[in-house]
Amino acid sequence: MIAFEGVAYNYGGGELLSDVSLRLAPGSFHFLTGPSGSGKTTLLKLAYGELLPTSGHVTLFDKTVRGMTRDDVALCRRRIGVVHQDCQFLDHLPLTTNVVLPLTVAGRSADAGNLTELLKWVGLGSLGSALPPSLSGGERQRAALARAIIMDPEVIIADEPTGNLDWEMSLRLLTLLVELNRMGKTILIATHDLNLIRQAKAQVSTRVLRIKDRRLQLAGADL
Amino acid sequence: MIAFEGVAYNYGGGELLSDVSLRLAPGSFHFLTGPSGSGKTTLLKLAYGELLPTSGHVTLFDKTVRGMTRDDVALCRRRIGVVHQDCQFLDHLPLTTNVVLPLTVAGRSADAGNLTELLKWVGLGSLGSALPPSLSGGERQRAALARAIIMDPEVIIADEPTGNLDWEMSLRLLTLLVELNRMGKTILIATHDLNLIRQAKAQVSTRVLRIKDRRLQLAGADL
Amino acid sequence: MKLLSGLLSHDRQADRVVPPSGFTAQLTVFTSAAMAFLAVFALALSMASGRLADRWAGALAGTATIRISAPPDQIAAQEAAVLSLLATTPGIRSSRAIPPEEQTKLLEPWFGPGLPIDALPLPRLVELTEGPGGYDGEGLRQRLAAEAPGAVLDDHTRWRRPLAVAAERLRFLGLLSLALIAGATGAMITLAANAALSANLPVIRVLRLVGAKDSYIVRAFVRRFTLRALSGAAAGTVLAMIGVALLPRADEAGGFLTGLGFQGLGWLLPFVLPPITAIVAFAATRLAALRTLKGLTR
Amino acid sequence: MKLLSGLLSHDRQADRVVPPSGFTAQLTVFTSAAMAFLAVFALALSMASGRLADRWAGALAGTATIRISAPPDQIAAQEAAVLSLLATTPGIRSSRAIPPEEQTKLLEPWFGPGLPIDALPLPRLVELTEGPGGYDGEGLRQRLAAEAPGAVLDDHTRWRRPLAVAAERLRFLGLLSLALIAGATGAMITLAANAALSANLPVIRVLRLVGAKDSYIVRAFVRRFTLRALSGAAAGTVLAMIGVALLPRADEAGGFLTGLGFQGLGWLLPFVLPPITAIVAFAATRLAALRTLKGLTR
Ligand SMILES: Nc1ncnc2c1ncn2[C@@H]1O[C@H](COP(=O)(O)OP(=O)(O)OP(=O)(O)O)[C@@H](O)[C@H]1O
Ligand SMILES: Nc1ncnc2c1ncn2[C@@H]1O[C@H](COP(=O)(O)OP(=O)(O)OP(=O)(O)O)[C@@H](O)[C@H]1O
Ligand SMILES: [Mg+2]
Ligand SMILES: [Mg+2]
Repeated sequence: MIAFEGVAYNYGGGELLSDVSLRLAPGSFHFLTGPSGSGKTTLLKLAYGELLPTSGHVTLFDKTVRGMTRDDVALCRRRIGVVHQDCQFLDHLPLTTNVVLPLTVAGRSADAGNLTELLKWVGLGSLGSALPPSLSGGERQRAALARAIIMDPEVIIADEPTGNLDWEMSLRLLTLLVELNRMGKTILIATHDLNLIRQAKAQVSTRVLRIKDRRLQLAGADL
Repeated sequence: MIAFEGVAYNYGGGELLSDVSLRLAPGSFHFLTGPSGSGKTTLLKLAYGELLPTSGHVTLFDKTVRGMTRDDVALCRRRIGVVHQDCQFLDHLPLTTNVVLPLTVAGRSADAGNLTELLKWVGLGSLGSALPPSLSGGERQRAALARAIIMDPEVIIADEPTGNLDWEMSLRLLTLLVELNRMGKTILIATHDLNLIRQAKAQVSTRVLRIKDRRLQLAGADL
Repeated sequence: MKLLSGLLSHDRQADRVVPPSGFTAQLTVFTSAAMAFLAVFALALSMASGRLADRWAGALAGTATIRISAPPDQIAAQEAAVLSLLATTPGIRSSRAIPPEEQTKLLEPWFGPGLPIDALPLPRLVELTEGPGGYDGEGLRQRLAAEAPGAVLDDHTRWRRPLAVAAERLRFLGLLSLALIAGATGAMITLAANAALSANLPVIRVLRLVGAKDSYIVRAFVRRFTLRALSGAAAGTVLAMIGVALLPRADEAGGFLTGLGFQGLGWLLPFVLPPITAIVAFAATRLAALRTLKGLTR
Repeated sequence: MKLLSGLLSHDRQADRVVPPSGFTAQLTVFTSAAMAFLAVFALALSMASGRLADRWAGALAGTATIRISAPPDQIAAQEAAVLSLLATTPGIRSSRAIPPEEQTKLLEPWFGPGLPIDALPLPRLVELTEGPGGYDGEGLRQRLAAEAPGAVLDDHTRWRRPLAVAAERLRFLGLLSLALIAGATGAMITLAANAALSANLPVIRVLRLVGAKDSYIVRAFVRRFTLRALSGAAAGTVLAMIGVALLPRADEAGGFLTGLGFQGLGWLLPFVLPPITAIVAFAATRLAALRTLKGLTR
């Protein structure tokens, strides 16, 4: 689905990522860790086409990102659900409208039952008509996850989706992600929460990637 | 320093906090926990005068918040260092200028050595001239903490300061906070990271407050 | 065309993704209204001065007077000679003797209504109108001298020309203001659109993140701004036209000024302002939005 | 006063906390410039028309002509009678007989320069100037009829009044435009300031969070906007004055129009526009900032 081949990236200064190669096979479940500032968010942005690699190739659904037009990228995004680290919403529209936004911009309409169930699962059942600025930090993260999965994407990419959540709620979201993975979705999650990774490992087969010294490594036994 | 007396709060809907009483004695170290959406951020906002209690009294430095003018509140803020959950900066000014902003608006100038040391401690030594939008999520949190303590406040209030940080960096910040507490600062931290709380308990005497069913409880043995 | 139809087709969903209001919105509406208001006045001014200049210039252009001073017994003969001479001069369309009553009226301001014109040895006046090619003034003077020694050709533009020049200058000023107002409006709408776009960068980022195409985003902004500019300009135009209609009429000013309002079909002219403003807003917003999107990460 | 001195004192730190530029900034500068530009032209128009109206009105107000038509042998006696009568009429400041050369000049447009004025039994004209209290027109007419039967009083305002009315109306239009421009400028600056403030709400929140007083925040915004409005208006004023100075001179239009430019000290008048704009911007931004801050959480 998503493949990196010898990817390097820098924001204009020194190199941040070097020689990153990675294949997200359909139905795989990956975690991405690494110290703060090591480039996790950057790698995710490369993976959904927001950034172009400085060198090397990123391939989304068998097309190289460098050759895509802006509209191609938009169409790809409809197949990838993304949870940003700083969850942004349209602050003037209520939560439900925000959650179904990916459907709206694709010209599709939402299944009301589906939406209610999803909101209930992430614990936002009673907040459907709240405006995003009045949500708490954790509520925003859950809403962002709901928005990322509402249109049934093939890939789900989430950047620290549990940074502001208590352990119970984190587990609940993990369960949801595991469930989606079992349904065949490809999942990539950046997190620093090692407990969460351990918990996931107990439920599905996951691979843990770690950014260290600008390289991507496979982390294993040390977790 | 900060006292709540029978405080209740609601955002216009149902009551969110009821009958909260609390005294932060000088030099005390408190953690605040509770599920996502339980009102931790709201309680902190009451504690630094951003919100006015619906009923009951909040007292900052022996003055009741309800009687304060906007300028009084501004002066209080200079004695309270605050880390917001969504760390906001002046995006057009470099990191160092942002970090010394509390000094700037108070008409004081920064001690350069102090600043360098502080930035180095929070791991931002090399990013002093970076603009805030180019910082990673964890770097923003660390910068916000640096900004909160630069002017040597009597109270430090932080809302999920380690939500986007790896464990190692979290410990580093905790060490800093413990050090400040030993120097006599009053500290109040909202977090859902139980490991962090346990670690802190090992180093200083802390009290853990928990919001449950709209009330504030003292959590103890169950951690 | 496709763009315009896209603009007009009712797409409420796309509309709603842009925050509905805010000060840049009000600014756009107000700017369009104020500028349309000023434009209507400038238009009225330049049209009135245009009419005035036309009238004076038309009254002057291609007319001239021949003044015949002669002893009373010769004057009728000389007048006849002049008239027949003019009839055979190439480049002169028509000529006529100004009847005494008309002459009296012209002199009234100077001598009062009771001027005993018959008792005065006043010169006779013959008015001629130039034809399309014009006539040879010097040749005419020479022939007049030969055939009617008391006749003097006076192309008398001197007398009313200052007024025509002044009116012409007023029209120029009016058109200059119109051009300035148009330019300023365009620039202000562009800036307001850019301000709105940069205020809404987070909105644009969210939309891109969830898979919106650029055209979807552009359409939402363009629609908003075009409609705002259109409604603002329409309001300003209507208000200004009411204002113009309420201005004191110029009738008592006699023929000098034709009144600052519009005349006949001229009243329809200001109605082109709202569509023009809307088109300017459409183009400005579209360009600004496309440029903003290009500048963003993908 | 304290506010203004605070504004002018150099506080670079407070300045820097507000993002330096952006489209609302450009919009403010441009709006001030464009509106100042238009205002200068409107000012020039209304001053020129004002001068014109004054001149015509002044030439008419309080003057009148007495026309004496009489047989040649009586005319001198009647003229003398009229003059002495006028000298004793209360409310008349001065009177004089219009000498023949002057009369010839007045008639020139109608009869050409070669008018044999001596040969004509033209009426004699006596011009009188009213005193402060005015005179009794009906009484004067009766006394004239008694003492100089050939004399007719003509207050002849009729003749030039239309021009004065027209000029008056132009001046009114100019002043109306000025008022409109001033109002529109004020509103646009207010809206631009509000737009800038709402675009900068995060900045304001950060500043409040770190303990900035409202006055500090207000000062930063007000300073920015006042300086922007001032510089924009100054640029627009200077450009417009160059434009006015470059307009074709009106000399060839003779006395009719005095030219659309300014005269003498009038050239200084437009320089009040930038300070006025700055004051408007100062007040508008201050109000908007204080209102915005009140609306925020503390
Ligand atoms: N737009 C940018 N311009 C310049 N530098 C940037 C930009 N964005 C990020 N960086 C830098 O690149 C490095 C990696 O950033 P990134 O956001 O990928 O880190 P991260 O691994 O997600 O960290 P965290 O766990 O704190 O979120 C950081 O040091 C950051 O300062
Ligand atoms: N401005 C507001 N208007 C209305 N409701 C609000 C507002 N701010 C917060 N709320 C609601 O109040 C509740 C508590 O919010 P708060 O931010 O205090 O939670 P929290 O304990 O900090 O949660 P988290 O751990 O997710 O940050 C939430 O359900 C939220 O939706
Ligand atoms: Mg990150
Ligand atoms: Mg919170």
